[in-house]
Amino acid sequence: MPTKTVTYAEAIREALREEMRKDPGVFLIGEDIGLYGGAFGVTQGLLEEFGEERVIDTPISESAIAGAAIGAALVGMRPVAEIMFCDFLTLCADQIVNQGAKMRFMFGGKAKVPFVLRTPMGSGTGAAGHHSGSLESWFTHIPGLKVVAPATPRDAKGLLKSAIQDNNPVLFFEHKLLYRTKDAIPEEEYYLPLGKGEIKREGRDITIIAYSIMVMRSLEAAKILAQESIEVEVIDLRSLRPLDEELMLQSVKKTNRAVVVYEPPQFGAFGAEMVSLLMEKAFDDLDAPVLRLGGEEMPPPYNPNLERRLVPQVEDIVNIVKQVLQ
Amino acid sequence: MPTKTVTYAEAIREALREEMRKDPGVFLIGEDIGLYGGAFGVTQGLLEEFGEERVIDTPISESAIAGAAIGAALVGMRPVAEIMFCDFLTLCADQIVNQGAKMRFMFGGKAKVPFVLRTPMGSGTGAAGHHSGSLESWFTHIPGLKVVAPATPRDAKGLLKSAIQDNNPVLFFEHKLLYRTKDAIPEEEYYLPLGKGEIKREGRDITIIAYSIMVMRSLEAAKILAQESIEVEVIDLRSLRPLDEELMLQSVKKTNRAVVVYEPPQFGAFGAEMVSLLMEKAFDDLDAPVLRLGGEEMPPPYNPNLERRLVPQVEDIVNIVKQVLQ
Amino acid sequence: MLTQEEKLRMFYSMYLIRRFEESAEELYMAGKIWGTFHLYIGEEAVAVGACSALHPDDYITSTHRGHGHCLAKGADVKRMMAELMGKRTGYCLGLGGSMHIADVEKGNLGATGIVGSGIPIAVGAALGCKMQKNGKVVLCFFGDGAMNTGAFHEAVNLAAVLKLPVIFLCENNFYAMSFSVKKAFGIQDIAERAAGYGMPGVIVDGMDVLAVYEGVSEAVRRARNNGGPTLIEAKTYRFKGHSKSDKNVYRTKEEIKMWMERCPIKRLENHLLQEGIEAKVLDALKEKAEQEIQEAVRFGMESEELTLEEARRLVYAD
Amino acid sequence: MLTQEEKLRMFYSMYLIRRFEESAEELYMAGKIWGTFHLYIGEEAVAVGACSALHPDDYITSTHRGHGHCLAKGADVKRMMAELMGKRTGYCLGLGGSMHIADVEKGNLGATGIVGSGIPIAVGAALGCKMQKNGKVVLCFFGDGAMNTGAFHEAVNLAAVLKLPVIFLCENNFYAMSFSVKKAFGIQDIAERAAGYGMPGVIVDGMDVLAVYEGVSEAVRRARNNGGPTLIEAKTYRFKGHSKSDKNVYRTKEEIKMWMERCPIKRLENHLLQEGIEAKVLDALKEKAEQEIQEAVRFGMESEELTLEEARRLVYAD
Ligand SMILES: Cc1ncc(C[n+]2csc(CCOP(=O)(O)OP(=O)(O)O)c2C)c(N)n1
Ligand SMILES: Cc1ncc(C[n+]2csc(CCOP(=O)(O)OP(=O)(O)O)c2C)c(N)n1
Ligand SMILES: [Mg+2]
Ligand SMILES: [Mg+2]
Repeated sequence: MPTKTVTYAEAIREALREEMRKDPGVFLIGEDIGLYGGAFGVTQGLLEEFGEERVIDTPISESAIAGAAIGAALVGMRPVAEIMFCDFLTLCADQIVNQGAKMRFMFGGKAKVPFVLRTPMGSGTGAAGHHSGSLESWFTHIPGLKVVAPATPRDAKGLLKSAIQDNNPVLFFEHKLLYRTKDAIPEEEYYLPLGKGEIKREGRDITIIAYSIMVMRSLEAAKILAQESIEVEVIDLRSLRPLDEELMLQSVKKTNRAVVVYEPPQFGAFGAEMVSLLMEKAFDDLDAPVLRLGGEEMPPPYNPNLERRLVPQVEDIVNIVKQVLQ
Repeated sequence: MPTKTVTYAEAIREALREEMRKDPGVFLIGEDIGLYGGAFGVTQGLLEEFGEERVIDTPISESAIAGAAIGAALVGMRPVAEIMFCDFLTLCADQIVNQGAKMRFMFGGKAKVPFVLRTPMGSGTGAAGHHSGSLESWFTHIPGLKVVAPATPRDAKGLLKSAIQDNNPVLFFEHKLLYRTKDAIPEEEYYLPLGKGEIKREGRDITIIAYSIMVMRSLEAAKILAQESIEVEVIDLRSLRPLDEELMLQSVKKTNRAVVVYEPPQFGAFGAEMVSLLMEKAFDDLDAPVLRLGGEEMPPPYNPNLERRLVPQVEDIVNIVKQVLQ
Repeated sequence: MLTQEEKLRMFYSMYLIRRFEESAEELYMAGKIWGTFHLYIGEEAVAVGACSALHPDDYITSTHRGHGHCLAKGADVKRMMAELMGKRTGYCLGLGGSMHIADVEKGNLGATGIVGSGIPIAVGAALGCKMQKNGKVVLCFFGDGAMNTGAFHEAVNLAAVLKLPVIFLCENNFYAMSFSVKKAFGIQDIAERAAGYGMPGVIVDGMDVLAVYEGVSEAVRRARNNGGPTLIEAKTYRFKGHSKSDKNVYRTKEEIKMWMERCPIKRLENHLLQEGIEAKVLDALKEKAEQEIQEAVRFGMESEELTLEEARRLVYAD
Repeated sequence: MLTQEEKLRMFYSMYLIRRFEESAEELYMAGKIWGTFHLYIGEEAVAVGACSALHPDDYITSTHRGHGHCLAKGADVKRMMAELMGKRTGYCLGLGGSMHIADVEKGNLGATGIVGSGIPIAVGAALGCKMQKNGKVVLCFFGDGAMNTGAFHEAVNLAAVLKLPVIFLCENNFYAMSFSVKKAFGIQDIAERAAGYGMPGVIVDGMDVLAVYEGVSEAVRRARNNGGPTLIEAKTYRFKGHSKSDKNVYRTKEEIKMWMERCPIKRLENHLLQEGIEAKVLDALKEKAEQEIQEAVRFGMESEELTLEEARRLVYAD
């Protein structure tokens, strides 16, 4: 299969472009996504191709952006909204959670709300307390939503295309530090299913369960550990809701040990769900407690040395794996 | 110690009244809390005693209510805001999470934001999708916040008084179905510390970890199970953040088995944190996997029979306990 | 100009709403309906006047006080009653209840329990209509209380700058729960806010169905002709408490009495009698409404409930 | 009437802000400051005019474009520079950075990275002041973009109905990032929105520090005398891109040039020269500002960083 090399940002842009070409119901709405091309340049060039009617710049009104996407979806469109930083989901949470996620059910299954909300997550850019968060855990807890957080350009493209074609609200978390990472993706059009994780590296000694940028760091850690003959299996969840339970369980059946790695503050985060599932469904397979490695219990600090220590780094992953293997 | 019998709602009102009498900086702000006395009657009579200046009715502006509380706290007041239903926290999440919770840290410790946000939680009133949620899990995940969810009038009063005197933002979740429950509380003024759970019933066979109304249902279940000679220990967390880890660990060391019971949808909820903590710190004490019993993965339905099945009931707790003991 | 037939339809619709609400209240007292609800009694002219100005396939969004909107947009009384009774034959299969009735196929994009939250949704629907070039407009109902939510502000401004085909219809019944408009606003007339968004602001007498019809019709014309949104303030009053738990301590008996004397149904009735309609024609309509309600109650009572298994399958679409 | 001494203080403050921003930009290029920031260059007259109308113990709330507000309210240049460098001697101990500088003791209740989110906080501070009867007012800075957030609407209305001592100062620099005021609003002048809340709306020339001072002074008087809030629109312009990553494709060179010719510092300088101040007096002030900046850079460079342990202890207050 012929491939080409693109960045994560380009992969996302391709997904948007392809789906917009295919279906006139797909449109983009958000702040500075037109001429400016989005705060991270993801939508660059789309205004030129699709015009102001389908690449809609809005005032700074997150709640109206999300609500407008939901309303348009209700009448048959397939909006893709952009919220410039996932920290701002706190401003449109009502529309997402109380409207978008619940409508179908509350209306007795008579409505369909197919919209995608794309949003950048994560720290590492020195933007401090209000622009460096990871709020995916909140939305994994909401029945009616789907939540996706890809780690590679290939996954980003294939999953976004599926998200756009999905008939439910999908929150699509893009990690800022991944935008410029590169990957070979198929030349041909392709889709990847929501709800399926992927083994990004096989190993027999321990399973690392991760998503988004932590997959990449876990792969780095696995390389280092391999030098000490520790063979790590790295699972990329890709979708957080629905979750690919089967993949995790199979892996842990083999490795008998697991670590869950994630970026947001460790306490009360979605990572605990994976531990709980393994507790419930793989207790007898476990040779050691499943540990979590999450972020520090603090808001994102500005100072770059502290910011680095806020979230798991490769060496932290190496250490926790060794700790579990002891 | 002389006691008196009060309802949960009265206990909360007493806490408010006592703290308002003590400190002129304490005031109330929210919708319909004055003449109307609050949607659940909790603030009845306080307008008469403290006047419109300290019992402030506002327009339907949740974000302004939370923000105003934070701003007033910043300049030295001790506001107690009421958000009429916890489902509406989605409307002021930015103020709570990005402002209230982060300010002190972002400002290098130079600010203090002592405010309390009281809000009713839970299903069981037939109010359906938008008025029956339990969103505490979201806020347990936010460094900088404290989260409290009392189960009894005694705890409600003592914890609310401490919350008002605390120098941090505290979210205080009150369960609607508890408002009319009664309890003997001390005649004398008293405070209960935030961050401390309580063993509400001792037992040696299994530990149930719960908070808010699920404590009461767990106690009911424990009575039923006692008839079959199953001795259940019921831990009431009371504070969800900070969490009384020690109490859980000690209990499980004794019982070697545990169940976590909570109302919100099971997936991705705060209950998973307790499982993860036990996994990490009590793995070798466990004779069986710690199971969770949470709510259904759906928005709150209107139909009362379905609504009842939405969240754990006494019989469900009995069943899961037996399941773990098998 | 409205024909007499149209006016009679309006009369029927208003009367039906009134009787629906009264009988819902009775059923609540009898324990056949539970939870809480918000009666539309006294405000019937707003929903009926407004929906009469729409095409059947135009959209509306509704509120927590939504029974009237729903019926005025042509809902089936049986399915509404069944919904309030939590039955599977209800509009939402018994999952939504009073505050969440929707009939998306018929253009009712649904009620909402979160004050103000339907406004962005109406704006999105209008955006969809504009993109689909289907000539439809969206009529967005909300209360005076909703005017002070952030959602109102963001959504109304977005509609104004995108020139969307939406009509914002504020049902100003002078109270948001117990909080009076006098305390909630620094202005006399809510419609004044329109100027800040660069859109027309119009005040109509919400107790006069014909005035509401006229006012909304003009806004609908503007919207359909690409003239963008309008904010309409319909001054009206709810004769009953805010919800089932309201003790009504914040309004005087005199005020309530004064407004009840302006009953919109009585008013239209008088107007029709003056136009020469015979009383027995109106009586026959009343009788018909009565029958429809009775039948709906029976239908609701006899209907079954959804199972948990079925409910679970409704969370996600395929 | 302002004394010449006061005007010279204003000149110094504006010049200091300009030089602070220029040197911050240089340090950014040199990798001594990172992340992103939003330069205030071009808008100095607004912060300085406004803060000059306040008492030292009045409060302000600031924005993502906050360096100017901070300095105008009397911040220590050294501690600001150290903050941008992420050092423990900075205002926020290096934890906040450019977008979160606060100086609560001196009355700066802090900048915020979430557009519009400082407005409810300013209102709450004003409520606190009113309850404490301390005679203080709160000056709330925000941009044109913030005017379309729900937070603005809810907070401004609350302030209006509670008659709080707060001044809403909109720095209308005609763009929110790339989005122009023309597209974001259906009205000509942003100040028109004030009418919808029943409060005075005032337009001032944001390139003229004396005009800003006058306009804000009047609003401050009103606020202090229990006359409630005012919305002031200061028309101004940012000479630089929105943030460090802006490619400036949405503004024309001509437009930028036109505004740069209206430089507020040059303007005050000319005014002072015309009033008979000798050029060397101004030169001496410039020299002094220069020194202050140099010293601040040195201070920042030499300062240490906070440890993780220390940072952890700052999440909660005792
Ligand atoms: C966001 C939000 N805040 C508060 C409430 C509680 N509540 C329900 S209806 C209502 C009053 C609404 O007033 P208005 O918009 O004027 O409509 P009305 O009830 O008068 O028809 C309130 C405060 C709510 N449902 N949603
Ligand atoms: C709620 C929110 N939405 C979007 C952003 C991204 N953003 C940062 S500044 C800005 C523009 C703000 O415009 P304005 O309020 O006019 O202030 P200016 O930058 O022009 O001074 C935007 C969109 C943000 N920080 N917060
Ligand atoms: Mg009302
Ligand atoms: Mg601007």
